[in-house]
Amino acid sequence: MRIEVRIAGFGGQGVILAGVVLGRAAAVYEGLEAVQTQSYGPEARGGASRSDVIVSDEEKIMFPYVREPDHLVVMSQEAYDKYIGDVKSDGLVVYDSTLVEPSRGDVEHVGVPATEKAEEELGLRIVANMIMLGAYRELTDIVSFDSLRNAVMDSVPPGTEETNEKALRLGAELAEGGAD
Amino acid sequence: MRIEVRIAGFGGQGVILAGVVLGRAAAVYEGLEAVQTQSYGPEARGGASRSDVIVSDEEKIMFPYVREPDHLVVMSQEAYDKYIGDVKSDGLVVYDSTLVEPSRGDVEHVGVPATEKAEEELGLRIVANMIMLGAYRELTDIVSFDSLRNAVMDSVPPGTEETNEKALRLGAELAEGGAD
Amino acid sequence: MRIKEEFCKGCFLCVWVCPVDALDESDRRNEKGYRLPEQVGRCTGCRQCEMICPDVAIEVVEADEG
Amino acid sequence: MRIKEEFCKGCFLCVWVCPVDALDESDRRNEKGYRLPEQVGRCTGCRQCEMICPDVAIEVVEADEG
Amino acid sequence: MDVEDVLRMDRWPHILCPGCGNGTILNVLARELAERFENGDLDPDKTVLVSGIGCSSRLPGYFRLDSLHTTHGRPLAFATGLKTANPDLEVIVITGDGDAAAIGGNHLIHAARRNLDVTVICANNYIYGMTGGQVSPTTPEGDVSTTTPYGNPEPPFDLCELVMGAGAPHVERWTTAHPVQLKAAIGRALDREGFSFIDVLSQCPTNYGRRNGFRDAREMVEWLRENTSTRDEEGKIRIGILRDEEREPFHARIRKVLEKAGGDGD
Amino acid sequence: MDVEDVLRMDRWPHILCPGCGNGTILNVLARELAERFENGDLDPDKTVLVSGIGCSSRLPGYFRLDSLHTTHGRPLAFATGLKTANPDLEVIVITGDGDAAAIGGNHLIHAARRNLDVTVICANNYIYGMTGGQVSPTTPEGDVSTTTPYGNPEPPFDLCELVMGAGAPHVERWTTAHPVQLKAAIGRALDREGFSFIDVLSQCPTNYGRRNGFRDAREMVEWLRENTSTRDEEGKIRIGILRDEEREPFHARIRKVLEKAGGDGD
Amino acid sequence: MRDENGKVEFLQGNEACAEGAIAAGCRFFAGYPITPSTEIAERMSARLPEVGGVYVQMEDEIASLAAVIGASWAGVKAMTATSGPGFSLMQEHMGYAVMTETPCVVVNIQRGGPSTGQPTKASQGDVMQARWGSHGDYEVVALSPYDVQEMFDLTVECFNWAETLRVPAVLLADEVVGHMRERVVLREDVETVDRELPPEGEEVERPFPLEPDDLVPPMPVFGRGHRVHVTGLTHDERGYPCTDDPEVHRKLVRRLCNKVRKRAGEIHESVGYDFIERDSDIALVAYGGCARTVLEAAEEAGVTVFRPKVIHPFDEGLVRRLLDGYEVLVVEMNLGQYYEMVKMALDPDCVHLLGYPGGYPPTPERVVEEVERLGG
Amino acid sequence: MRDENGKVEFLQGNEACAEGAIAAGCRFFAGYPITPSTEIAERMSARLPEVGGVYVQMEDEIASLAAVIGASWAGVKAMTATSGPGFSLMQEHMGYAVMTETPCVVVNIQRGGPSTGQPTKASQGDVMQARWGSHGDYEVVALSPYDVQEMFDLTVECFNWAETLRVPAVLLADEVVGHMRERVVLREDVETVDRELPPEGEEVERPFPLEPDDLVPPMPVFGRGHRVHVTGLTHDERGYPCTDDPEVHRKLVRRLCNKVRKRAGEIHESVGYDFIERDSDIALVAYGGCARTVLEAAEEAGVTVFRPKVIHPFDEGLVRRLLDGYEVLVVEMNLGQYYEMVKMALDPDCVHLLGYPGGYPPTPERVVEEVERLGG
Ligand SMILES: Cc1ncc(C[n+]2csc(CCOP(=O)(O)OP(=O)(O)O)c2C)c(N)n1
Ligand SMILES: Cc1ncc(C[n+]2csc(CCOP(=O)(O)OP(=O)(O)O)c2C)c(N)n1
Ligand code: SF4
Ligand code: SF4
Ligand code: SF4
Ligand code: SF4
Repeated sequence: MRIEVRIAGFGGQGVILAGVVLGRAAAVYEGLEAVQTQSYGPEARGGASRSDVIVSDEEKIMFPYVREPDHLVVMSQEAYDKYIGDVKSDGLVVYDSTLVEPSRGDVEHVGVPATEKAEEELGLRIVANMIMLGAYRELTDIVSFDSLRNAVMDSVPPGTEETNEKALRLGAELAEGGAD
Repeated sequence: MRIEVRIAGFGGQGVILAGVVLGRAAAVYEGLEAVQTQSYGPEARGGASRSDVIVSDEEKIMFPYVREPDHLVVMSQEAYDKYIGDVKSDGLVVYDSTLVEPSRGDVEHVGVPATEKAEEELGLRIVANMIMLGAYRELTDIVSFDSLRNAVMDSVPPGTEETNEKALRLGAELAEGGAD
Repeated sequence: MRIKEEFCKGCFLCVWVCPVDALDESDRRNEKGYRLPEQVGRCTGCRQCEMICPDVAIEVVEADEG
Repeated sequence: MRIKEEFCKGCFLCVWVCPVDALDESDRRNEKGYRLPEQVGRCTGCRQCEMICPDVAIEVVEADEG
Repeated sequence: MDVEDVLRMDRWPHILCPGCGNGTILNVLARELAERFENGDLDPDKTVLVSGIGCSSRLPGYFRLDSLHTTHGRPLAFATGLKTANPDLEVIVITGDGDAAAIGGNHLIHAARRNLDVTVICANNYIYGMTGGQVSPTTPEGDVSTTTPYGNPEPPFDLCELVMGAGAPHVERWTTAHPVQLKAAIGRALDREGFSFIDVLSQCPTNYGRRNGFRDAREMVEWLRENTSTRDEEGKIRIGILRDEEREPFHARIRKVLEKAGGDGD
Repeated sequence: MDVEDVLRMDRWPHILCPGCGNGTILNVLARELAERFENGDLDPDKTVLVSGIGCSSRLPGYFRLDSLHTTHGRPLAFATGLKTANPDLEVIVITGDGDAAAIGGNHLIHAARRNLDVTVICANNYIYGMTGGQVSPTTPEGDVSTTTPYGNPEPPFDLCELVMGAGAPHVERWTTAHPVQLKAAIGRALDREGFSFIDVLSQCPTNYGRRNGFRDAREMVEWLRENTSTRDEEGKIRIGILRDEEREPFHARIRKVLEKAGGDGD
Repeated sequence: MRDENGKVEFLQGNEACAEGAIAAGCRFFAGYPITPSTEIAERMSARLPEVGGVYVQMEDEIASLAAVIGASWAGVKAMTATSGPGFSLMQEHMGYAVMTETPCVVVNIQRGGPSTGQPTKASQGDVMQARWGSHGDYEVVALSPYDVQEMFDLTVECFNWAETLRVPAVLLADEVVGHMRERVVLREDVETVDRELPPEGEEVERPFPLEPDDLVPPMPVFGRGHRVHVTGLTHDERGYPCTDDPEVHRKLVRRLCNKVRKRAGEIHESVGYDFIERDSDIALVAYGGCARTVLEAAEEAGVTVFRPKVIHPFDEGLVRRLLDGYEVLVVEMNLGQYYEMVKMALDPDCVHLLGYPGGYPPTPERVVEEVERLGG
Repeated sequence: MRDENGKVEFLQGNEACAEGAIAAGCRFFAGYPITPSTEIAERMSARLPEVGGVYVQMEDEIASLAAVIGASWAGVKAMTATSGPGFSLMQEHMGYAVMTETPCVVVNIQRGGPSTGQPTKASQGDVMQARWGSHGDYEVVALSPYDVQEMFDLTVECFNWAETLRVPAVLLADEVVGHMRERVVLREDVETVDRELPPEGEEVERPFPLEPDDLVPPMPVFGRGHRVHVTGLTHDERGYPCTDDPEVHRKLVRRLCNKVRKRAGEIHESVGYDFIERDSDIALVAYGGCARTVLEAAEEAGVTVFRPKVIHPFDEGLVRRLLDGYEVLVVEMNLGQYYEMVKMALDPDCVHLLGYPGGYPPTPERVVEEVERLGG
């Protein structure tokens, strides 16, 4: 197994953190090989933001950059438009259906109304990223739920653990129903 | 002909200038090859000061430093003691007899009471260097008097030309009588 | 009052600076997803919004009712 | 008053600073050729010469007649 | 001449974050220049911008003028060469608190001392914005930055005191909450021959505001308006004209040397 | 303890020219230290000297203490590392006008701002002595140096104004014509916790005096005595204590950060 | 999480570097922020106060290295971190650290140059600068990590070699490894080396001996009664300036260089390198972030590959032993720097270059293509 | 005195350098004094005002090169002069000048390093630094004079190549030639080159083209209506920052290097070199002040000798053509720098070094001795 994942969205949505959490879950809690990279640059301010993760259960991941993502987790239309073309055909695209209108045909799309649900059910728009992550995990089983939860607990500010865990679980639930 | 000359003394006596004037006379007015060097360094302050000149009527002077001076023109005891050992045997040493007591045997010594005469006859101690230069030229004919005078005129502050020329001539006179 | 919507980044400094509350936040977003301001009251033409806008995205054409 | 002659550079700041003119230039020179100061009058032991000497070449032993 | 004629609108939108105070400075400067170009008070072909490195230092690249985006901290040194080599140029230096007062502090005080004829606009947002929010020499004591997670232990500079201590003849302080006054100040600076320094208290919502209890840019300009005063008021930062004297500018002094040496060509 | 015990007399005579003001500073400092070592007010094993490059910066090498002769202009930056890494050290920085205020100006103002606990003795002889007499940022206007053959066109710094503008709490100015007062000033500086700056107007007979109408060192100290005053007098340079305030020194501020972070070991 | 050797983390290379420094005993950091090295300063500012260390953000990079050197003479292990432009500004003080034999660590997270260049992108453009950037003849140690674990481990090695040899040691990393996140074990079992000290309270008579020419003398520390004078001028054995005696200068500079050069082999062996021999005429050479591409490509193309971790001092003997007879292709994210050193060691006609500036390492496919072009 | 070409003088190398600059059209000097280069600044401060030029003594070397670059963008030929420590401080701005393609001349009168070292003594320790001292990949021109006349002539050449190529050109001299006095003709017949300018009053559309990769574009000047944006960031053809596109960076850096590299042969031919062929197996190589010894020694020992005047760009082809087959002995006042470049060009086993730091060139006898040891 060697999977390239791109998590992308708008600056401020927490897509970098989502990538780091995913990589951490794989590398620290599952003993998998994992590399996370992201794009730095002045143009990243406020514009499209992305976090790339490669996960593998084989040997050390050498070339660390994602070229053709197997999976795209995407939270803004701009990011969708920018990165959708890179996804492998038959790849998986998990998108925030509150904000993204999918268009490409030859990939599997799963919509998750993450931002909407984050506001409605958790009262906190900024945990939409965790909803997306929970959904993505549920759909791929790339890491176990416990590993993901542990990684989230390591990474979020004290006091916010509970909300974040709720968001993960909510994502998982939404994913179950969600394929379109 | 290739002659290595060292002019040495105490900081402030104008030995550097004397070397530059000699080199200039040779290089600019006689069309000879000439290189002037001097020692730089914090230790030069007030202590021994020296100016080395190599003059040649052959090809370009390559290695530019004086190793065994043919001639030493010297104006302080400290400088005499420091450099006398370097002089070629049978070399010529022209010394300011006001300030220097010679000691070495196998070189030719000529004493010139430059500092004394500079004060007495010209009322200006600091032209002792020109007296020494005039004497040295007279003894060696290394450059013509006119060349030396021209070089001096180029190099001294306006208004002091006359005194300096007098000093050169006085040196020449003193040299004629001076060998000891 | 003209807002160059494609340049606006939704900081609402214009809304803050307007001495007569002629501007307010709207729910409209531009292509990049930034929320836009809108004119809601009478503009006296003082041009403070025009000058404070970090993105040079407002042009006060003339004082008007909005 | 002791002048460490080997260190003196003949600047005569000591002569300048002495409030009672106890010091003056002499005609004696040290090995390097610097002219030396000498005590010529009564010293009050104010130690100003000791302190101003750039070469730390004076030691005021005690106030004395010179 | 319209503000858009002064700017390289082909580069819009610019890279600054939403609500960045540097943007307001850009805007105000562009308008003052546009007016002067329009009036003929200033020749756009002879007006040049110089900056160092930082978000604020990106401003010159957005002006349709000759502009030199130099190295971090050194714009005043480059400007010294430009202005003395061609005194006909009107030189405006745009810099940040990090650029001018951290790495560039020495050039700042020397340009002030020499009375180099430049207008210095220092966007003082208390932080290194470009590199993501590290403490700067103007960050208030106790404030949080990415390199002062326990609060800033260092006392900050008062930049105006600093340049006045170095001899600057014309010094003003304003804020991004005072765009109208800032524009007038830039005008005065352009009118003065000699070194003019404008300390512009400004906001970096992204890297300073967030970490120090400000929700957005509006709260920050609000703070700037509430906590500054053109009079000496207890607990408020003094803004306004802090010094306005006349002294011979550096290029005129150099000119005199040329005259003495006979190299003035007259 | 005798002054000779504080000095490396094996290096005597030192390299300074006859009548050099740097020598007087060396002398006075050595005596103040000898007294304090004698009294037990200061531990010679904990007293360190730091300097940059210049004739004045050669002084530390003549003291039988730990001493760091650094690079041109940077002694205060090195001292920042020494003092904050080991706050038990008593750090004295010896610098020149070129070292401190030309190339080193930025470190000077930042050390002043931080209130680094060091005593800075600046031998201000208006010239670059070591390199043979070029203009310095404190050379008076109009004076001749090897690089201002037509007279210096630049206005000089007032170094005390400069460091006060940067926030220095303890600032004094004396001259080499005032050895007794200078010694007392050094004593005060050692007593103060925090940044102490002593601007010592001094003479370089070799490279400044000669070119500006002074026959010898005596004429120069005479000038310094005649043209300075501890009161504000028309046409005279103000000497004396110019500022003496208390502010928390930098290492104590750092200590508080450690306490917050739990790394103070208590 | 922990494994047998320490805490398991998922960190950026820059963060791992900071942790490595603390594990190595670093208790002083002075720096000035610059992309892409800033995370090192940021983590140090949070971590050092926790362990009783001092973080100071200086006014610039010149001051940063100065403060580090000052702290080192106060007896504290000290480090700074920077990138291209800052590293250029540190060059005068690199030479000062060499001349005064001050152990210290300078991290350079290489970004695209020249000049401000590509601030957020990777490069290996400072390889030659690390050795030649300051004036005069000198030698330093420079190590190049290829993953996050090595950002930790080689930082420790930098401290150890700095202390062993009394030289500035450069962690010559690049943005690839500085910014990527991977699993890293924050080892608690690191072996640390501390400089040798003279006995406390004793004046040191010959702090800077001239001979033998590979000697590393014990290091006096300020405040312990050694009464040492330290200068960047050429100095005699007593430490006093001595700038006119050619023999003294020659001996001093020889010793400063030879104490590093003569141990090139030992440093390479102790820090290690990868050499994967395959039955091929072609050998690939790469280091740092770029080596990740090249190791993958070498496997794919079935060719030999050499990955040094030690960049300076270059070990000509080792390179000859390993690579003589191969057609060698050096792949680096610059226009050919390590390449020049390899060329000096081997028949220059057999050494080839894939120079790849631009901000990203080449892909393995790109390298394989180049191998094929060479006939591999 | 005059000869047919100009005034005959007896000057220091440093003074001749200043005169050369003025003859080349230099009208701006910014500097900071440092031994042993100070006489250049001193003479410029006296001479420039006489010819309508500007002398500014800056607060440090960083500012000096900055001001020079600023003046160059104001359309004026500009120069600075320094020595070791100051040259180290200028490295960031060397890279900036390269990246912005700013013609300027930097004189480095080499003294003994590393660090403050031997301030008043000669060295050739900054040869590699001149090319590698700044971060990133770049090329400059560096010329090395061996007598006072060449201090004049090669300063003119530096200006000419700086203007031709829009690069910083380094006069890489040493204290030997900087401080010695010799006859020099202050030529009035010097050929000067001025940068190509775009038409006045026109906005320049593509001030920084990316291709072809050896192109030197005409140089806009501030104040003439070109409305150019100049940045040290990687920039597109318009001059705008463009720091994320690998292709743009690659093309830009390639062009900046190739515009110099590809003309290495032309530069060597035009500036000239000495090659005295003798019937011998051994060839000596030396440059600058040290070459005076070596030319004398070669004559004495009857061996071939090569004296380059151009140090950078190194011309591998030329060195191969001239020296292939010889046992080569490189003599330099350092521990081996030009030596490394020669080794890269030839069979490394045939290249030998007499590295001679210490402050003075070796004597001819010392070199002859070394030749004999090699079997010559
Ligand atoms: C020599 C050097 N050191 C450090 C940097 C990194 N750097 C770029 S901008 C900056 C700080 C900018 O702060 P400021 O001037 O206040 O501008 P702002 O971004 O806040 O507008 C730093 C440290 C650099 N580019 N060059
Ligand atoms: C980086 C660098 N630039 C320049 C120099 C040359 N330099 C040595 S001392 C000095 C000036 C010293 O002046 P000052 O500090 O006033 O001391 P003084 O010699 O007058 O006591 C200069 C320019 C140097 N050593 N290093
Ligand atoms: S002050 Fe010192 S050096 Fe000067 S004359 Fe007096 S004793 Fe001699
Ligand atoms: S101690 Fe004596 S000699 Fe010295 S200044 Fe005082 S009174 Fe004069
Ligand atoms: S980081 Fe701060 S200073 Fe920079 S553009 Fe954003 S808000 Fe402005
Ligand atoms: S040159 Fe000047 S400052 Fe230096 S030692 Fe001589 S008198 Fe003192």
